[in-house]
Amino acid sequence: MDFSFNDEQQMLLDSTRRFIAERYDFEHRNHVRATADGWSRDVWKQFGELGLLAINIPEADGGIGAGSVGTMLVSNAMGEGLLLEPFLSSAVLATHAIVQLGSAQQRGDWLPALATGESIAVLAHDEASTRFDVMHIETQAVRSGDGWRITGRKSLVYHAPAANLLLVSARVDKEIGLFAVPTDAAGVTLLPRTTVDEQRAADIVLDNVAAAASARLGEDVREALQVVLDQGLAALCAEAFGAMDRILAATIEYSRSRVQFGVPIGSFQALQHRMAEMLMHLEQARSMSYLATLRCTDTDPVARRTALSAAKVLMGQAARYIGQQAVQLHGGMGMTDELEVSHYFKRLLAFELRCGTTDEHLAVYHQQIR
Amino acid sequence: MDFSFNDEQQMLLDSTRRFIAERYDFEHRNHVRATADGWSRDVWKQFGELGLLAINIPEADGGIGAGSVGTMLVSNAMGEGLLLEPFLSSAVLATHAIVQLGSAQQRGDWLPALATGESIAVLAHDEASTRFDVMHIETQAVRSGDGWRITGRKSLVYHAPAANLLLVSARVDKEIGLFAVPTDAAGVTLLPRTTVDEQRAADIVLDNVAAAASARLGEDVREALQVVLDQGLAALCAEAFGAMDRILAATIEYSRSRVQFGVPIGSFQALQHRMAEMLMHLEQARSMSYLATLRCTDTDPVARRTALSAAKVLMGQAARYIGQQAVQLHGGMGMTDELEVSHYFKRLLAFELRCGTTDEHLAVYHQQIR
Amino acid sequence: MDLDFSTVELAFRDEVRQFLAAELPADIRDRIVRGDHSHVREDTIRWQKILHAKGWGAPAWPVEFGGTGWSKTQQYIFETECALADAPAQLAFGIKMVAPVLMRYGSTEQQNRFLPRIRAADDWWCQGYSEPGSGSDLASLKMKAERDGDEYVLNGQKAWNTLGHFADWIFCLVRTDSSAKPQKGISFLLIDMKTSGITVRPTKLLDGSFEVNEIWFDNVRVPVTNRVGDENEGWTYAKFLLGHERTNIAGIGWSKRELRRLKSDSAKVSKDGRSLLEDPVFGGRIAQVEIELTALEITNMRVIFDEAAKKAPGPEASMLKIRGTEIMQRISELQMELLGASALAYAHDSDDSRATASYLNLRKLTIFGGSNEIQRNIIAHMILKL
Amino acid sequence: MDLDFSTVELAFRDEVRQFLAAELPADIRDRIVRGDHSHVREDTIRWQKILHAKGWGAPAWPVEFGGTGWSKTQQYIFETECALADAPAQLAFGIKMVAPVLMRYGSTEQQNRFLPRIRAADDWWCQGYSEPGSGSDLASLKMKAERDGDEYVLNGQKAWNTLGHFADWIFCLVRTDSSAKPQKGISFLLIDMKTSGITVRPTKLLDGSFEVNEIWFDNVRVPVTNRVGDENEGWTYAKFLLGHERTNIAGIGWSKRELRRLKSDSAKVSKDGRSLLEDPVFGGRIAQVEIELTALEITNMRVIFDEAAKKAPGPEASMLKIRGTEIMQRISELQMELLGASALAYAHDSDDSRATASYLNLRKLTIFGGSNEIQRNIIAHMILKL
Repeated sequence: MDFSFNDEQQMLLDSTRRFIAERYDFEHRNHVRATADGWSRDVWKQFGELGLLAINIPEADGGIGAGSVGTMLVSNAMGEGLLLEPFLSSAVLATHAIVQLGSAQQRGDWLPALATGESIAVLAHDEASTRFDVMHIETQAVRSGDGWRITGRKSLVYHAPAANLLLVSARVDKEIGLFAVPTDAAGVTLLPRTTVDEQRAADIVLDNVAAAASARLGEDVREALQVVLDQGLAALCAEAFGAMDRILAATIEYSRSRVQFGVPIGSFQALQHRMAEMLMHLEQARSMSYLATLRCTDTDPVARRTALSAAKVLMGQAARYIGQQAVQLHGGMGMTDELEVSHYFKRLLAFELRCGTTDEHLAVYHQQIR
Repeated sequence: MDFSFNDEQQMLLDSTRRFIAERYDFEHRNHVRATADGWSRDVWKQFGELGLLAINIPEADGGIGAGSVGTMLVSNAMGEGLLLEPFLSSAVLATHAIVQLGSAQQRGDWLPALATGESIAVLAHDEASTRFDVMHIETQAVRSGDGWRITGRKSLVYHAPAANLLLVSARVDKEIGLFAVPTDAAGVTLLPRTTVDEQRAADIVLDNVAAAASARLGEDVREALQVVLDQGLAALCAEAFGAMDRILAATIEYSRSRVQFGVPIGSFQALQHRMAEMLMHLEQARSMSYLATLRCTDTDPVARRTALSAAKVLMGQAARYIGQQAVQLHGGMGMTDELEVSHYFKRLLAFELRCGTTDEHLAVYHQQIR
Repeated sequence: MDLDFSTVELAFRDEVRQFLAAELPADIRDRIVRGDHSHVREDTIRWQKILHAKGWGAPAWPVEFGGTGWSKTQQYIFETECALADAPAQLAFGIKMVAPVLMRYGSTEQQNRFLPRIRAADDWWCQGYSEPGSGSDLASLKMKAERDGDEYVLNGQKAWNTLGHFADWIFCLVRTDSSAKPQKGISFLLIDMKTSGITVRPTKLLDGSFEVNEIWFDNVRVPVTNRVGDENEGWTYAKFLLGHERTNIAGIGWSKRELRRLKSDSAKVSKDGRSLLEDPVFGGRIAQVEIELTALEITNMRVIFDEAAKKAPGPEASMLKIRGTEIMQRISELQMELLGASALAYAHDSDDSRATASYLNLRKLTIFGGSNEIQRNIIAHMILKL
Repeated sequence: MDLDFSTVELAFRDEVRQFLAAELPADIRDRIVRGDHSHVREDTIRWQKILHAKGWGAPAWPVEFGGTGWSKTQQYIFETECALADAPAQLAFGIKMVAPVLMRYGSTEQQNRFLPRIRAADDWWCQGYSEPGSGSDLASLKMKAERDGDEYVLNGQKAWNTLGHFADWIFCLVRTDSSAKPQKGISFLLIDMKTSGITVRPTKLLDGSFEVNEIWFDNVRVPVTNRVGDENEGWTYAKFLLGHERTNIAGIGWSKRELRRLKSDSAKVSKDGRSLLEDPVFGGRIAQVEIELTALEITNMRVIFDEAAKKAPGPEASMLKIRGTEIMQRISELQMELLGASALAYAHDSDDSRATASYLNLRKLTIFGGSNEIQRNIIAHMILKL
């Protein structure tokens, strides 16, 4: 039992935080989200230089291999800063998929460019049909000569507009296959969307898209893909924890400075008890973020799935309570676009809905324990 | 739309309250519950003299016919005083059953003695099997000569030890029949129980109990029995409302007089908001008690069932919140047998569990609206 | 005791329904259904003029001022039916807020000048109460009005002004005596929004909408004749108004309409071979909120019944505000949860985002109009006497 | 970072499990399982003597006082395993409360006299802190101790004294100086319960049980040598003790055991062709509380880890107390709800009533030991600095 971080981990956290503090304050973020892309290529490049995009690439593949704890800490910082770049999408989800499913050739082809940030990949898995069964996809890949033809529709893939490479899951008979498809391949249409947490995404229509035999990663990826999704979920939890931590701090700070009836509103007992409750949600959420991080690579699928689902349920509920109360305690100011609080609130709302909602994960958890 | 009571109704409430204030204070109640019977025959006799036991007997049958509003108001007062007598069991449930299902002969035979209090009847319906389906009983009545033989087991019939007459529901082929059985009939065994709200009850074992043909009330009573149970539920809701009203008043009073840190604890905002929340539960509960009262005789079964189940759900939740918070706000004193608060708390707990729990009624309600 | 509407009231309800079916323009209704706020000003005015033509422009006003003479119950039926029919809400600031103050405390001249134009939707009114430093603690407001001959000269700032960017007139609380206790020294002024020195800056809200404004007053000159009642007695009028703001505070009509929508939408989403409406967990939550709404509807009618007897709104309205807004927020949560991950895609002016936009926007319900914390204080102090 | 116990810790856990399997008397275990409190005194003493014989009588004490030298984690494992095995709880008043005070502030003579007898269960200790007028506001306590030569003369009343009707000794906070500020002027005394002038009156609780007492002191004479530390400095020792009372405050072991029972019991109740454990609504609630317990277990381990680093319990323990007691109460609610109407029949000493008795009795958890409201104040003031 050890809740400390080693020196490398602490350094990763500190350096990411320092970068964000220096280069990505709230004003800069407002600027970034107003750009056409909605994220910063410049920041992305610097992430590459700092090595942040290589933390999920094993040292053997030329990466840093910081493990799930390293990813947690970097994600914490990203959540604290409400960053808009495709870190989770490309440097966690897609990178894990390639590392774990790719052949030596594929890893060699794609990982170096992902590590520098030259290349951005996203995992295109979710569909309308995956809501209550995350592996129930309808996109199909059929053999065509040596290769494949893929047809289907993927829902709201975060950062797809930024990506040059899509990792598309598709049914191959009764198996699930994963295929690398360039975003500009013929038959690929991106329908851009903005998300409620101000990130860029797209629905992706695949109309008889050709993929070479070499574009397929692994064989039946059902089990492995679930591991990748769980690793992504752990990182998402860590990101959400960073946002929760900051929105509570902002609320406490606001309650100390906002004066009504001649006293700071933080002196009212009803609000004090509310903030105490928020803190308890936060600390329980921190515990579950740790659990998600340390179990997302567990080889026992039941231990892994129950841990991840438990984390998503508890943290989703914490996100809702903390987010709603933060807005409430900020009063009218909490309703405005002007303060950070509403942006944290929306990030936490997106967290609730992403990668399986609270309800969906509670059902998964219940299924495992009964 | 009219939320006022007419003069007769107001008088019924006032006189019942006056009687209880004068004859049934908390000290007297403690005395009564310590007696062997656990309720007072003396008080019961006076109820008869006051006419309270005749309010559910139509004028045509020699009663008062005060209707469901009258029953609500008397039940309110009974709940306020935490009375231990079989008013709900005999003067509401059993009386309604006889009035609505009995022949002229049966009504003439039984109602006069119920009205004076000489006779006490209880409805023996619930069984272990009725939990998730209130009409799923397993007690059977089989023909035997001109009459019947009844075998089965009834669960926790409130006030059965006080009754001289049992109204027993039993399956007759695919119908449900209702049979009047004297408590001292051969084959009837009462297993006495005390309830969590300090009332007396019994499990009833019926072992081949003989009942004459004339002992059967009505034919297939499935529909009519549901109406009777709903009328009983409305009265139970009214009783619970009386208890909620008093436990909140006691809590507010306590918070005004209990001094800690040099001030009354009622001056602490966190506790003030808690009591405001209790009041809202109380007022919502009052509305639902009205709804239950005014719909329990509705001829549209769906309107009746949804109203009654909705009332039980909301009032059960109100009972839990108000009861738990009342104990909490009384601190250690709330845990003792000495103050009234714990006895109200237990009455409200029993309310949650009686006549279908909150969960069971929410499922019934959901079934109706979906 | 009777929970049901009388035959007369039922006939009235039918009349309102028929009127709505015949007169509510389809394009307006359609925008309400889709949650499209792009034509709020035009739609509100058009609908108010239709109501006015029918003689229903100001339901709660006394007949002598052009009101309907309806009972409180009829007013409740009218508002609920309008909401259920997806009609736009009438603009409260004129009809429900400044008008009762004018009728009670205004001069005959003020009444003649302003009331007919409010009823006919000729003037759009807004409210200037809150300031950046005075939200829950309204009496601490600082905006100054200094007497200069027949005029007041106003300097200061108002905040959380709803829909003032459309307004012709604003009623303001201003400080005319800084030496007195906070509640003393406040006056109630009527101000033409075209007066020079007024700057309106819309505040962008978290859902991307623009509903509220900051308003700056820089040496704005207002005739003393535009003061309602006595100088320094504005707090009395403000409290009177806050009491009247409470009509329909529980939002029963809105909640019934949106709950109906939630049920019909959830019946279309399938999970494990049955709909989410039938699902024990999700459907159970719908059942729960429907039960709470049923209770609140009766509680609301009880308050109406009591008010009709006592002739004045009491602190019970705080309960309606708290429970009503909780239920509205709960319904909006369930509408969003119904969508699952689909709620993630967001554009505040898109039909698809209606549920998410509503969830975001309705966070305001427990903050504005006297936060729910303030309402709980009111209950504790005024009802529980703590 | 590592969430798992080390190999050494796992081996220790196995050792504890083996010990419990071999040494916990079946009849004692059986009474715990059935919720039978009729032999609390004998069972607690018998079990303590077994632990003492093994050398585990006082796990948290330093080795020089006869403790085990276990790490905080080992202590946690020990307590959790004991609870999971349905062992009786060790009596906290001696081992966890007065003993740390004696070790820190007591004289060598006091240590030698009392500590071995505590460990060996030769003395049953109880606590005299609260008074009828001093619950949450402990510092307002009034019980007087007046110096008379080598003795104090005590007059006053203590309340909410847990299990004092079994006690040989009581440690009391008494007022030795009424002129000082409330926190000053309090002294910490050790009192033989056989001293003349002490009257113990058990308080009947709402579940029918007798756990707590009122104790009257009528000219009770206590040697000055039974005072711990300095006169008028008792508040310092009391605060130190309150900090130490927090071990196992979250009740993880109890909750895990009772949740296990809830799951196995609910798997046996059938509804609509499946068990209540499988039921989406009821089973979903079990899942929910299990998730919260999982989180609290980790939070508890984090606090233990931090304490081991800082060497002192902090205000974080307030969080463990609040969430821990909420979870315990929630589990007891679900156990009662599982029974449905069967929970109505009640006799506080009957096996059938275990769930209902537990529900009733556990209302105390959020009241005693520093109410959850007081804990929230502590969090607001000490952690959030509000």
